[in-house]
Amino acid sequence: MTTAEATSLLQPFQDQFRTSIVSVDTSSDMVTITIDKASVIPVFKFLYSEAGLSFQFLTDLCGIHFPDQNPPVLGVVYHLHSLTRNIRLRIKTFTPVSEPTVPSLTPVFESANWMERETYDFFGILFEGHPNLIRILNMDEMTDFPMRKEFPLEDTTRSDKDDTFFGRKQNNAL
Amino acid sequence: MILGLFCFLSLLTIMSALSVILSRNPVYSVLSLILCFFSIAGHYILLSAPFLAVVHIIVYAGAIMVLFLFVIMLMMRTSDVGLTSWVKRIGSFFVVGVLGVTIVALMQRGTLVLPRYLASVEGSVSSLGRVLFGQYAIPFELSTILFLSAVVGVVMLGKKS
Amino acid sequence: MLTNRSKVVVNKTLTFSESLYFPAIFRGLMITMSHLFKRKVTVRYPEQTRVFSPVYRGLHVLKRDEKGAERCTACGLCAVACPAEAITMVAAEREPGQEALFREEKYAAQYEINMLRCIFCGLCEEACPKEAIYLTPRLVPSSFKREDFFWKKERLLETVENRVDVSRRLMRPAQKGAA
Amino acid sequence: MLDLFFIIQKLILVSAVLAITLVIAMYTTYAERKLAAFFQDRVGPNRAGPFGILQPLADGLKFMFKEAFIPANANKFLFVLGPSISMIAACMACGVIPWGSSLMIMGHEVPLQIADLNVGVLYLFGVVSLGVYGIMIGGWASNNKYALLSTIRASSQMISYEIAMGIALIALTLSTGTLSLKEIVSLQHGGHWNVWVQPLGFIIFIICAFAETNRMPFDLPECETELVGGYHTEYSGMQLGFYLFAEYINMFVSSTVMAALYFGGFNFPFLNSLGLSHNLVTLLGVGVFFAKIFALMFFFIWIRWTIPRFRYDQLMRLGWKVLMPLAIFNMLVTAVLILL
Amino acid sequence: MATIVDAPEGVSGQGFFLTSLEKAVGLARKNSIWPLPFATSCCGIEFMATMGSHYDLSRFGSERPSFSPRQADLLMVMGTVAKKLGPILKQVYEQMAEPRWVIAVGACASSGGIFDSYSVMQGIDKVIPVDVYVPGCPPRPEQIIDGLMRVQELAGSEALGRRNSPEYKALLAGYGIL
Amino acid sequence: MNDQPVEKSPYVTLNLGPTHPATHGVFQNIIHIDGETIVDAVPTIGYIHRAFEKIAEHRPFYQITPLTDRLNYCSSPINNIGWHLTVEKLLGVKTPKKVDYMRVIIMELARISDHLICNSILGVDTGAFSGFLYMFQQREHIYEIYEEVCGARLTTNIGRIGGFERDFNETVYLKLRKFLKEFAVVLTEFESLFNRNRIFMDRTIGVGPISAERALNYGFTGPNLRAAGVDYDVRVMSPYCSYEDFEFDIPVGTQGDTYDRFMVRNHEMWQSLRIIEQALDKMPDGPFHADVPEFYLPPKEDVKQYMEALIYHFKVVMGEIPVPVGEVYHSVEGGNGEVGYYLVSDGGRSPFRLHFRRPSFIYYQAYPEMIKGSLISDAIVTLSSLNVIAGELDA
Repeated sequence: MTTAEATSLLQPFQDQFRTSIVSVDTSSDMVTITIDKASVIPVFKFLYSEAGLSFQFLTDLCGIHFPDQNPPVLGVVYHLHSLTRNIRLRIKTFTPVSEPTVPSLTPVFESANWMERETYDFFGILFEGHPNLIRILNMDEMTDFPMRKEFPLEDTTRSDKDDTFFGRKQNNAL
Repeated sequence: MILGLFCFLSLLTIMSALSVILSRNPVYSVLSLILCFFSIAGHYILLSAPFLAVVHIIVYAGAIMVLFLFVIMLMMRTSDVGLTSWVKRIGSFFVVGVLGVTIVALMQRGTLVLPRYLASVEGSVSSLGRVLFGQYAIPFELSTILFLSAVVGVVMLGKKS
Repeated sequence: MLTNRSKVVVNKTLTFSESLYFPAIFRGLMITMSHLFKRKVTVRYPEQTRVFSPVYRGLHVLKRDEKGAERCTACGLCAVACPAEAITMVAAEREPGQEALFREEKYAAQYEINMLRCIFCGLCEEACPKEAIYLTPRLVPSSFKREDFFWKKERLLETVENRVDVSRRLMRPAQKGAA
Repeated sequence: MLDLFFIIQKLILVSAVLAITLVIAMYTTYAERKLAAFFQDRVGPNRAGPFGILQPLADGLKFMFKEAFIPANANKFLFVLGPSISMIAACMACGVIPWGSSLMIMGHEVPLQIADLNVGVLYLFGVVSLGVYGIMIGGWASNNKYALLSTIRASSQMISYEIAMGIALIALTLSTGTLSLKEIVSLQHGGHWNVWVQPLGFIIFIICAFAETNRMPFDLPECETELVGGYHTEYSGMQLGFYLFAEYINMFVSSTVMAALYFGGFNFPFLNSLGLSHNLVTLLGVGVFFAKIFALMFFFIWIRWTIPRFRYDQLMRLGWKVLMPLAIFNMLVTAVLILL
Repeated sequence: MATIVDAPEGVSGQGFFLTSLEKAVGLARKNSIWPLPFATSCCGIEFMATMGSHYDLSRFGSERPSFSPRQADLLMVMGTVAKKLGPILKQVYEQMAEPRWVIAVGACASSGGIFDSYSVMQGIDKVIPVDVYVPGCPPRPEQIIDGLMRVQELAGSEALGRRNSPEYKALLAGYGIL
Repeated sequence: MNDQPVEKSPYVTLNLGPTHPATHGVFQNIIHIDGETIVDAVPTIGYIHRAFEKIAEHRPFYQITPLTDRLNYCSSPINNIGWHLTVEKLLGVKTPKKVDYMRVIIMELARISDHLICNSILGVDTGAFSGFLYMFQQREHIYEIYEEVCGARLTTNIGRIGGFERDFNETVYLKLRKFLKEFAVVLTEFESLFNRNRIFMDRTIGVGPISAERALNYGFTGPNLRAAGVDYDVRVMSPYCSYEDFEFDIPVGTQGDTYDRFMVRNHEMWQSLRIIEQALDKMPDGPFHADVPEFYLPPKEDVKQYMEALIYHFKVVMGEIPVPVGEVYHSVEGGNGEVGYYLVSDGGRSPFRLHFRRPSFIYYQAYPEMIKGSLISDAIVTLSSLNVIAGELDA
């Protein structure tokens, strides 16, 4: 299904949620719609249950961090797939780092549970309404959110590496 | 030699029986009871009733006590060892004492039934069979009814939960 | 059904003979029995060794050229390309009179691969513009101490007498002109 | 009165039987590993001695010098008692097995059987039923949940399968009319094996034997993928060795019992028409007996490396709902046939 | 916690027992190393290949994996050990009965390998003493066998009293293991 | 069975893992059991969390291939190639047919090796060990083919952005043909050990079932979803790598239980064999890589001779060639389900953000629901039939 067809199919959705949609981008590999974070739940419920769309498959959910924007923002990127129509759709929503809350998608998709926990673990995005928002991959004692850009990648305790060489940035602090 | 064995077995029986009620750990009690059964089985052998001895072991040590042990092991953990209360221990002494006196009294009244039959015939399996299915056929069958009702009762209890 | 290609492959009802357990057990027993008499596939390492593919990515070698001079020019591409950051090197300028030792004007005064870090991905081999470093179908031996795994240049370099054949590792044939 | 010759003869026999049992159990481990390897296109242990024949010795010696760890919160006495009971119960069964008919030594007839109990079959049955205590006590004393689960499984499995086994044995004794093992064996001379008389009984018996020895497909008490090590999860060193050893002794004993009860024991066809001396025939009989035992043990191993294991509830269902009715049916049919 | 098996009296004393006992025990231990596969990731699959018919670890008497730490002689750490897993690894090691050996199989277990990240332990020798390192990511089965043979060397030549020696206790104490 | 110990909590807590033999890899499940029946399970994961996504943000594109190897290490080549396809999508590279076919062969081999591990381990967990070793011998043959193509057995790092690092040589084709022939025999044998064995069927039928709706809601893909009866397959729904050229069926199950998963995987192996055979027969001539000098290293001979090649060589290795700014999501049908790569590029040498959609991570959260009310044995069988790979789970 081409992007153009997908766009036309998504037209009723766009009409209905005109106020919540921040932007629509059709230039990338799939239709990308940025929505207001307040309307996450209604949007997904609509996409899920609207007969012509039935985006009932949450392919992926992940966070993203833009530290260089003003103000720095955290985003959540959802990938949806309508199996009956075979269209994929990317939905994004952003929230400032200072106030990292996004509504949880767990009422719509069971699969969002762990993916949101992972996103919380990595980025510190608080999903409101999530039944069990605790760290999943990292240690519970951890206080930082490691996937934020300012967090250093490397283990500081290693002793067998010397990275003052060609092309490698020292300490790889981006 | 037979006398020596008898004394040894009797001592063992009494010691293990005492240990059943005296040990603080129920698992030890069960194990002592098993030992007790073994020594009693030894007595049977001394009375030239090997069939009874073996059946005694199979039924009591092999089956019933396994269930006892099974239940006790499930009921308690290795670390906590119960029956610390002195009241319980004194109580059990009392009960056992009364039982013991009763048994002794009974022994004085009538002699034990079994050896009389067993001593008279060789090949204890067939003789026992004859006794059970001949002279004592009705009590034997009645006891099977008892067992049957027990089985039914267990099934009923099991179904309920 | 999303496609027209689906095919249900499960049949869960047992036939009477299957429900008796025995046919399947018997068939299984026959299969295992047939294996009892099969030739054993075991390679009795270390007495026997398995044939490695010529392109196997094992222990590295630093190549010398035909005259016996080291090929490495310490450009550092291998170190950059290494995802495990296991390669360390110190470059030095070639002194006059060392032409027989080093092929290029720069050479690696120190060259070290941390074999415990190395993941044998072969990216260094690919990255080397001078065909100086190759992975070979040899294995890095295990050892008792961590220190044994910092392979210095002396250990990595092939000797003139004992060349390591890498002729069959060719990646891709030369094209006329790049791009 | 007991004479000296009798005592010496029994002592020698007892020690020989024990030694042979232990050696066979030891080498069963080796056979199992080697056969498993062969079933799986591998070569198996081959580094300890030529063809790896010293492998069991290596294992044994290693066990002896391995730390025998007693967990801090375990019941120490029972923890040590468990494996010993397992081992003793496994060895005790050898006492009534008729290994051969008899040897004539210096004019005395020496039966190759430690004790000819006239209730030998029942004795065996009783001893086998004791084996579960070792597992129960050890598993419980470890104070480990996996071990406890395994104990539960072991005891319920043992009890359930003993019943079917017992009934199968009753059918057998109905047809033979005796409980003495020696008589049962000698009744089967000339190829009149009980397995032809009691085929269904034999099948029930062998399935129960698998269950009683905790062998695949009934190795639930110690199945690795579910309960780690089962009852011996917490054991190490020689105590573990005892447990593992007891399992193989059990396997040997069950094979022996089956060979004696159903496959004619030391009997082989035409044994009297060969015109050999009595002693030679006896020795040949012993050889034949062991051949039968080994064949059955091979079957144990063969099955183990072929089929999957049951689940706990399925095992129970099989025991109670399939084998027990079958066994009762078999017993009734036998009884009716005898009456006719 | 660990009460080390009492060596027969005289072994620790000079030359009372013949050293042939030590030799025999060494040989026995060497040929009966039961591994505890602590397989966390990729190297675990190569370990399966090592167990498989083509390589057949059983030739060394090591085909019986003991998943219970008590019964194992050799802890084979195969794959990445994250910092979250570190304490568990240490606990497993503590539960093992003496004598025990440890192989770090593969780059991750030995040094963290490619995963030089905040979450990965940079080599398990930070928490437990390692006897043999096997390089490779993952190592070929040949290399794993090679590592096992190194352990066999160690096991075959180890004195009976070593595990009671003050040096060994100091080594363990260095890792905070009682 | 009514055998609850008298404790404060009505149920026994059992810690299944992280070193439990059946949790291949490291998962921890704290399960509450009533007798042997599981009342509740709480999985803990992250024991081998390796921060793939963070590392990927610090590595140039070509160095991420070795990272993807270690995601689902049972079928590394699919991950490698999926990553290459993602980058190619970002760059807008069109690969020649031959590359596609070669990739298809490698990926289907990887699928076989993945399913093979899963199914034979399921055999081990039900107690039949021999089948595992019979199958593993075939895996060795797959390794041999990999080794011939890329030089490694498990973590293959196979292929490059734009194609392959080297062409298939004669040995590869020979070994492939041999494999096709031999594997069919072994697979038949394996099937006759398990498929209709009542013990095995009893152990797996109705064990760990999940309905199609629940599976979809949980985001299941791949064999586990197909076992529930939904014929969703990325290879068919959104074809990549010329998968539309091949004839194959999508095996589906009915109830989504362990037996269904086992059978679906078994049949997928047959389908993979079919695809490999077709790809071998139809293998076109041509170059084994796309013409992308910016990302595909020039031949060494050229680097020696031509300045331009040398410059490209340096630029490729240093990762200094600008890439388009943008974001792509690409998914491939991995051994275990839909493996997705969400790549956000800011034009730099490394991805700005790279997220892996890891099927194991998604399956595993349904695990407690699937085992609730079943026995411990069932839980173990279910876990191995879900084929949750620790490396992929924890990323």
